[in-house]
Amino acid sequence: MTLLKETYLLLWKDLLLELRRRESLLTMFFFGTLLLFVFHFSFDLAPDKVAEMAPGLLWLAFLFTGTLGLAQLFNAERENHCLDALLLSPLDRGALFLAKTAFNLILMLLVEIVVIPLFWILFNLNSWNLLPQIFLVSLLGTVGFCSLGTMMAAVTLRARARELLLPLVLFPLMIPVILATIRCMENILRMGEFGEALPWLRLLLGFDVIFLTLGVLLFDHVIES
Amino acid sequence: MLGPNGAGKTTLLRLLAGLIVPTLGSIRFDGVEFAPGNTGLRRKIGFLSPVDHLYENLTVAENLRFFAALYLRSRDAAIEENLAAVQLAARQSDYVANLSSGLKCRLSIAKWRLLQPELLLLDEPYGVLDGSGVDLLEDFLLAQCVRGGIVVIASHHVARVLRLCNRAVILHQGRVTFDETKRRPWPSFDRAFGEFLPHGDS
Amino acid sequence: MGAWGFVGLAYGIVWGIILLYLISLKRRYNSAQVELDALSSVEATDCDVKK
Amino acid sequence: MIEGGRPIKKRRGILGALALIAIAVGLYWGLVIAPPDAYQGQVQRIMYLHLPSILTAYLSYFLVFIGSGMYLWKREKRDDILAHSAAELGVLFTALTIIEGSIWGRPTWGVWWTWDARLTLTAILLLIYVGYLMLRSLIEDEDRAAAAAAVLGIIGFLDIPLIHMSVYWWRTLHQPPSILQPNKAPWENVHPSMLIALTISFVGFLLLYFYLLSLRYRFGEMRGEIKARRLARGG
Repeated sequence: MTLLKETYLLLWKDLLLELRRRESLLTMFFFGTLLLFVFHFSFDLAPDKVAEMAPGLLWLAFLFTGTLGLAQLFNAERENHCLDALLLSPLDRGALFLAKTAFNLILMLLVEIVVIPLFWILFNLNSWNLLPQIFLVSLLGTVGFCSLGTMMAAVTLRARARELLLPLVLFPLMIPVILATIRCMENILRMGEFGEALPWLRLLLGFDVIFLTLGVLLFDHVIES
Repeated sequence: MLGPNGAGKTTLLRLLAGLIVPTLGSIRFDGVEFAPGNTGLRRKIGFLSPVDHLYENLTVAENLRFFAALYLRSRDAAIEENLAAVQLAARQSDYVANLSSGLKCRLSIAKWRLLQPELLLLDEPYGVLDGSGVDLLEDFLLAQCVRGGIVVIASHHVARVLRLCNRAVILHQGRVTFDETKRRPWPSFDRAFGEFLPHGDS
Repeated sequence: MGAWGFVGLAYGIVWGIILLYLISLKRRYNSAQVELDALSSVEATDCDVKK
Repeated sequence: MIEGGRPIKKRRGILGALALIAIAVGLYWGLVIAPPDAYQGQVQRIMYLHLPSILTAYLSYFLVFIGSGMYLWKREKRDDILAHSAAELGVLFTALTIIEGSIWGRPTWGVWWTWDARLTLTAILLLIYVGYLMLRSLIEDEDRAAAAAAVLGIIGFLDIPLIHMSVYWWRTLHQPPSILQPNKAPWENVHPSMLIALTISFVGFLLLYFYLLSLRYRFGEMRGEIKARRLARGG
């Protein structure tokens, strides 16, 4: 499948650039941790309330960290009009979409792998055995965020005040993911398994599938110069 | 392609390269219409512009390898050979950011020499090249034509370009005002182009 | 405020806003119309000049 | 390019007149003839505004979706103008829906705003399409703004069912629908003249909507024409 080969090629290029410039990963990681501290000070979290508030706080942190990543997603293409270079090439635009989505996904997952356990420590939660399910839900939510986020980053690419416009356009569309991930995490924390939140999980899966395919189909129209 | 600044040369080149969608009319290449979808056509088109379309933070070799994989889908592209041809073999692992604009232009030449497009569009290529760079570019363009490819150059270096090409098109305020194949002598061209020459040039 | 007060409030605000929008749209419409007529009349004089 | 100026203007005049008549009759019927609701009393009359405006809002978002899809497919300016006009009207009617909802909520629930599923959903729709209009205004290049807006128009519309589901699940899980909240469709056990009032005012809203749409569409066309001519002259 040339689509996947091209996606892999573009992803290799983006990851290599990220290793060289170290621009996005570290800023996103420290911003995520910073948000945890800010939340800790802004909410007087009584121990029992924390388990209930945890999903909301975590997802708020990932939402804003992810938006930072999205705002810089096409920076590499900004120098020397490299976006034109990609548009000139026989590249399938869907591959560009998948590569950029995967790139932001990898950055966010790296942040989440560190921030979630850190959250458990900082807010001294004891349900360590539940982490695998929490990571699964967080993964699904992040896939949804990155696919729709990459679309919106491309849609607002040539707009003025694009850093402000991106969250404004993206967040209302993200509400199904926000609600679904928080509901699933709450159920896991409270009852140790999905139970009641299964319909939410299906909604999350549906969202991911819909907007990944929609992205591949529509990206050609979004990104043309 | 000749014409004063703002005549629309670069816009026309970007249209031919398929970077912009025409609001009226259509662009055909070998009879095939340029639709945003068909990427097959783009393999045949090259665009060398003063904005070098290179990744600053990738090395010289990595840039070529990346574009070779993108265009030719082949792993074993003749990168060393092309770099040697533009005397950049020594700078293989330098970052493009550290290259001078002249060297970047040479790297672009190496890139298109490697990708061998059928149609090569050049936007003011002479701007930053030194003496040997210009010879190198012109040898490459001649080789491209010998190979059966087409070359379109938009430039102000009238003398050089006239010697090289066999057809001249003059653009003025977005309109093609002159389009003839070259012949000796060429009174109609001198008349048409006379008004754009800076005073003192013959 | 009695039930009728709320009904009156709702109807008043809604139809008020719709009216305001209609007026603003009409004004934008007319100014565009004037500008368009001006442009086309200028173009008409251009053609005469060229002829 | 602007074909048949005279007849379209005349037809729009008729449309406007018809809309005025239907609205007047609807108002009279809704406020005078129809009896007050057994449960909610007079306040229920706001429903004759609320339902038509939310339906016209949904109609607008559907038109934005169609206009956007057609624009991406055919790249014709008129589809883009249709999408833009429908979005502007969609935002207007959604804002009205929210205002009606909160005024209706005040006597019924005692608060101007509750996180009731329907109100929340309407507010989210308003945010999405205000974002759509902001996006359009912040991109200078005409064609790029149209393409970007078209994609947002499609994605926004396809997201509505997902948002609808998640907001309703979120709402029912949290606070079971209160007795007073009329989640059952108002026309189930309703006095026939109420039904008539509702349909008349709905027809009035629809006629008004298409009148405004054709006016805004024409304005969009003229603006495009002016820009094209100015470009041609200045070019």
